[in-house]
Amino acid sequence: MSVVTMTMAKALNEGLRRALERDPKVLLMGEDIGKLGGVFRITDGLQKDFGEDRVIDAPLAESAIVGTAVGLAIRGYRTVCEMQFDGFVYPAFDQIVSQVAKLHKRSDGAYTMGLVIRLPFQGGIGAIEHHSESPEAYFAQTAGLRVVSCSTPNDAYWMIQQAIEHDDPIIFCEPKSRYWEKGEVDLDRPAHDLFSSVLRREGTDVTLIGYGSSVKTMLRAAETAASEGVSLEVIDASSIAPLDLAPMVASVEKTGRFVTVQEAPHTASIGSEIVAELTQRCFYSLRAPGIRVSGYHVPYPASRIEEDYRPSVERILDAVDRVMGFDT
Amino acid sequence: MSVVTMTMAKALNEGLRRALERDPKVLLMGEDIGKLGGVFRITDGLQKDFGEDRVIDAPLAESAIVGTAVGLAIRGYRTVCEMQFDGFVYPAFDQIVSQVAKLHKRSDGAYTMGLVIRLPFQGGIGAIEHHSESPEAYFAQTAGLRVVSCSTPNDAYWMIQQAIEHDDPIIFCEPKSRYWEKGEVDLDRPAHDLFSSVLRREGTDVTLIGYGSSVKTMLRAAETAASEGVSLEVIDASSIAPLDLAPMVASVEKTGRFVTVQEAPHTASIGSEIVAELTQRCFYSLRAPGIRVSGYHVPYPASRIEEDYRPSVERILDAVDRVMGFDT
Amino acid sequence: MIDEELVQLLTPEGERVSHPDYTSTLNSEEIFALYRDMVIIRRLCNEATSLQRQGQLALWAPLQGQEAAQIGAGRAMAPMDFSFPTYREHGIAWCRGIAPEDMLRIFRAVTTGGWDPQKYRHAVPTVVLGNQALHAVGYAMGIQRDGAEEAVLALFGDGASSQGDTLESFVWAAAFNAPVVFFCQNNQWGISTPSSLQFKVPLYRRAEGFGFPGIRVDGNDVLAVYEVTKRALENARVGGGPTMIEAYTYRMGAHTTSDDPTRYRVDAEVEVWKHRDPLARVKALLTREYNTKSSAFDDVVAEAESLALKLRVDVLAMGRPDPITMFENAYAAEHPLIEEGRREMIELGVSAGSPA
Amino acid sequence: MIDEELVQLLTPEGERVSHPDYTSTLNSEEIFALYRDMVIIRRLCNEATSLQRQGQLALWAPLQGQEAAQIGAGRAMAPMDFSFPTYREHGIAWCRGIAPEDMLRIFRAVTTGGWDPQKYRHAVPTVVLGNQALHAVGYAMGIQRDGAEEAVLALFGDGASSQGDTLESFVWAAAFNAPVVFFCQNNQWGISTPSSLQFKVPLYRRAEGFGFPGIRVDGNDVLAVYEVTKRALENARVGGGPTMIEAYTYRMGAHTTSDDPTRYRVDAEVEVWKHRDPLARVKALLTREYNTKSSAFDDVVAEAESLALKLRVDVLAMGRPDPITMFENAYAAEHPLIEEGRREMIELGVSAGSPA
Ligand SMILES: Cc1ncc(C[n+]2csc(CCOP(=O)(O)OP(=O)(O)O)c2C)c(N)n1
Ligand SMILES: Cc1ncc(C[n+]2csc(CCOP(=O)(O)OP(=O)(O)O)c2C)c(N)n1
Ligand SMILES: [Mg+2]
Ligand SMILES: [Mg+2]
Repeated sequence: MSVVTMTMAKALNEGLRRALERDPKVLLMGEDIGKLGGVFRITDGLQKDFGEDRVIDAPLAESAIVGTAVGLAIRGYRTVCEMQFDGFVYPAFDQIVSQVAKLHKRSDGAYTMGLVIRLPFQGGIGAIEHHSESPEAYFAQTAGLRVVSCSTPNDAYWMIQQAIEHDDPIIFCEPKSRYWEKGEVDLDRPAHDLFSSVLRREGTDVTLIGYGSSVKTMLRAAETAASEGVSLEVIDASSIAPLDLAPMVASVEKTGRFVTVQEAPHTASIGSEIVAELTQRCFYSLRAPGIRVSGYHVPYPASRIEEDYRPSVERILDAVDRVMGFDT
Repeated sequence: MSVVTMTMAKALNEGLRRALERDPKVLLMGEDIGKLGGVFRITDGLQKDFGEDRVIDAPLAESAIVGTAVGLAIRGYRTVCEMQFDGFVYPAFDQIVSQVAKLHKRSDGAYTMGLVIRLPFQGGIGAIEHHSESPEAYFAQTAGLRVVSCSTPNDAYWMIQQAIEHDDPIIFCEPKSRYWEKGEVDLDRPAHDLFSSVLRREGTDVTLIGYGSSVKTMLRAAETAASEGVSLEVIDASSIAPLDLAPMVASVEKTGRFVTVQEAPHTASIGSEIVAELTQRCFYSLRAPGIRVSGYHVPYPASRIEEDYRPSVERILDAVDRVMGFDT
Repeated sequence: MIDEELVQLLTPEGERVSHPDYTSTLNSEEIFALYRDMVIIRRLCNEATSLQRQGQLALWAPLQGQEAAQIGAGRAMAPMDFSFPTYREHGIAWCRGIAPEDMLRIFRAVTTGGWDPQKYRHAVPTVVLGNQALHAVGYAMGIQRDGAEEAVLALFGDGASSQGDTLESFVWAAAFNAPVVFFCQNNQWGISTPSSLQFKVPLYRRAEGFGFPGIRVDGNDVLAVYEVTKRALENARVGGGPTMIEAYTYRMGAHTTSDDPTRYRVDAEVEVWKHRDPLARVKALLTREYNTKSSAFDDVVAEAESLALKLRVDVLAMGRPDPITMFENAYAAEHPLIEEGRREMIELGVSAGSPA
Repeated sequence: MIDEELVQLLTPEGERVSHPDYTSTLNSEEIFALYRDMVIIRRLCNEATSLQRQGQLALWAPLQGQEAAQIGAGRAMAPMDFSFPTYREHGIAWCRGIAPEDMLRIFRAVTTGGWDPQKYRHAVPTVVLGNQALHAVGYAMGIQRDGAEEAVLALFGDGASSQGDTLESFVWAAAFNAPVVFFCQNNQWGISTPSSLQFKVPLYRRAEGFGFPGIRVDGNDVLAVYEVTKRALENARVGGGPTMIEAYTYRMGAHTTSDDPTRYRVDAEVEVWKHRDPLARVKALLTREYNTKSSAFDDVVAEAESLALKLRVDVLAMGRPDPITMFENAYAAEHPLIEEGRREMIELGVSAGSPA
């Protein structure tokens, strides 16, 4: 077993490299991804090694990046589109929702829309506006799409490769605040299927469910809680759509209580979906309603105060207290 | 009290006329809304009476329709943008999410984004693809926006006027399958505030909650149920975002059971949100989990089979059976 | 003559005219074949309109008036070229070999597809204005990467020319020198919107500002459309980059069967264009220059008639699909919500179960 | 001379050149005033860069090299005109009277706004490329409806010229003959993307294909930029419709303080542009033609220095806002989720409560 330690950014870079090596039909396309290697350096060195025809520096137009990737898919290519930041995916929304999501159906299966849209998402990096958004639920809602998010370097390395190999279009959400955190990567085999929930920590009192940047926050909350004698189970909903509900159900049947965590505001969000599904599936096990810890219902704030917008350990523990106090 | 009977289409037309008469800063803009009067004739005759400067036939570009309406708002105008069909709002998504929703905040309150985006939504008219979509949750999720939907001619007449007068941007969803249904319109005063849930039928066994086209379907389901001795309460969530939860909570505390109904697929939808909120607020009153009746998680199907996609009386009653059988 | 810069090889009266850059390369059989295509597609289109009037189609988007533009362009394509249509390109579809009944499936609302786009090298229709122009450029970028000598025809209307996607596709085609020919049928109207609102100078001139040639062709002159499109496609295939062709034509009928054009345009305009009919001029040429017999024309009419009859029969035979088919091809791989939906539908008993 | 079609009134060496269509109308005081603006904004920009390096700003987008483009355009505006900037238009903001510290608030990440856009008639910055071009056209349509003699300046970069919104804004400006001047600073780069990828022919030519004039001006020549912009705005104000101005210039520094331009461009290119410095040529002109004393130049440097010092003091004084302010102005009217969030935050005790 060959295990190496690297950052999530590097793991994504290596994963992309493997995919480019393995399949000549794999292309990367995006703004500044070639010579510059992307503003987060995720594609660093790849244009140099695979050429300008496979690692394509795009003119500045997101609808065109996705729209031409659709044409390339019809021609048999698998394009990994990089959106420079979450807030810049919206110009491509029409192509994603009306074409990427629907063309497999609309062509009665003749087209394979095996493309990946990489989305550095969520906040926490002290950026200016439009650079810290959480648009995952827009895509999760959309029939025809799949949405996943990595939370560790190992997952990043494997999930990006699995996503590229998959035949359905995938919105690949990368928690940009975790790009520079290191972790072990097993270069031999993936830890799990692409569309999985992953148990990150076992516990008995309350189940925490979240994804992306929130996974680390949940784990820190669990540490703190443990020191106070409260045992939290942590589930990484790394498959945001479809949700892999079975591990969540198993956990909630055990704990009887759960809290969802996300940076997006709560309205019609992934948290809402998890609450709706788990309430239905675990009704008799539930000792308290599921509570959502999320960003507030305001435009993402100036980054000097973003940590009071993003779910914090404190807010998660407050919610844990609430669900634990519910039936007492 | 002057009450007249008219279709929802006519009620919207009359409501728009009142708004144009009342405030010279009100403009209408959209594709084919002038000479043609709109493909649904909602703006019929308005250009003739108010001139081409106030009822603006737009070139064919939705992003430009919304983007210029933003500029007009900065100049002090209140523009009602017509999207020709739900499926054509996505080219404007970027302007709506990044600008319309955020500019009041981003200007520290200096800009008033008092614009209305009219969206003929939902299916049921036998149309081809992209003409029957339910994108309301995309907008409901988005902080900075409000989303409402009318379900009767009276509401249509009043809500469009209230929406135009309101200072926040509003996505105004019109159930196109109900455009041609008649109802009484009270020309003297509105029945309720713009951001209200409306009790449409009283009942005691199960609460049905939906909006737009689903209101009529729910009422028909309630009729059928009544004939079978089951009493359904029907709530029109005509304020989709923000939800007016108090009447729903009151109802569910009474019935102990609820079903949500919508044409959109259930993932991260308005139904999910209602379930999450009501579960939290009515946990001890609930005798069964809330169940969502919705469109399936597929691209809107060919219209010859759309009635098997849209929530039907049968599917609603099936869900009612399920929530009623839950604790027995 | 509508415009000095318009490429025209055949006048409305059927007289040949010379053009400095283009001459017709077609012989009498080939011209007759184009004529036949136009007669047939017009007849089929009329049949579709009447099927719609009789409640057999949900909608129809007639091509009347645009036969020369579509047949000229469609026949200029090589077999390995690929086209990206809107919802009105029945003439192109015909040239690609797609069966008439397949063109009508989407309008009968029994499917969201209709034909196998990969087999016929003709994409499924795009209703969202402008989206397909980017697909065309992307496909063309794939051709470049494959080192193939193929070209792409991107179809759109005068109205769609205002959409961001169409305009971005020009930027991209230029940036990558993509083997794509933009073929805009300027039929003067986008539903009720006159093309004069979409562009203040002739549309074909827009191409130049993006760095590739634009050319305006008499869209009602099948000989001119054929030559202009053929040369542009050939040029694209050998690395010459994109061209934009504006086929200047007219939508003789309603936008769709749901539309009422009397609300926004005057009869006189339609009358003017009647005199520019794309079929009449070719018939005049064939008669005068090649002495084509009237029986040959009669044969084409008869053929069109029988195709129309077959179309009617085929359409009437298209039954309501099993609702369970809505779950097919929503995703390529397994998906829990698809399974859940399918199960629910089967339990509700509205379907006999998945045929698969 | 970079391009024959470039309007230039002052060479990099500070020699006046004549142009068939434009002559400088400015006297020595006015030229000196423009020079002063450029010196000050460059100095302020440098101060901002060093504040960022010292961790006092989250980010900074320097304008070095583009002083003439921005000051020339900004000073060409009439008080009642309105401008729609991107994130780099500090020179325009300066001309509109906005306090330097207000320009930096967004970069210190203490607000998403910064100044009162209605008071200064200068919109809040737009980061999403191209969005503001449509706002500008819409605002101009409002001017038309008000019957006012005002014009709008829509600012964007070479990179943003590829976005659908920018291109749609051209369609709309032409369709409605809107009183808007599109002012594109072609600084040759969009982060690492060379402008040669965004357009294959000079950008200003794109305007013509949309039906209005395009003009390329030496963006490092403040006299030329001033005259060209002034005339275009005047023309717009009296109903002459839109103009697109391409100010040909160069981004001397990094895209932002987060960027490392050595990864994608060569020093030699930067060297070439150093010789085209927008300030040096005006200083040369003032010295040679008007005998401006060196003490006058020294005074400007001193003034800029003290403004920079004040800026530093002001920025350092900007504390972290009370988190509760995130709930202000999210909506104009009451909203239950705002109330809920505010309450939760107060209960969590992270805020002293709403100041309002
Ligand atoms: C993005 C989008 N907006 C609006 C529509 C509604 N619509 C359908 S066809 C049409 C007019 C298109 O005109 P044009 O491009 O000239 O094509 P034509 O119908 O004349 O062939 C409109 C506005 C649409 N299909 N897509
Ligand atoms: C829609 C969108 N996509 C991507 C970005 C990221 N981005 C910020 S600036 C920039 C380059 C813009 O170049 P240009 O328009 O030439 O302006 P300049 O920075 O040179 O002033 C990019 C790609 C963005 N802000 N908006
Ligand atoms: Mg047209
Ligand atoms: Mg630039």
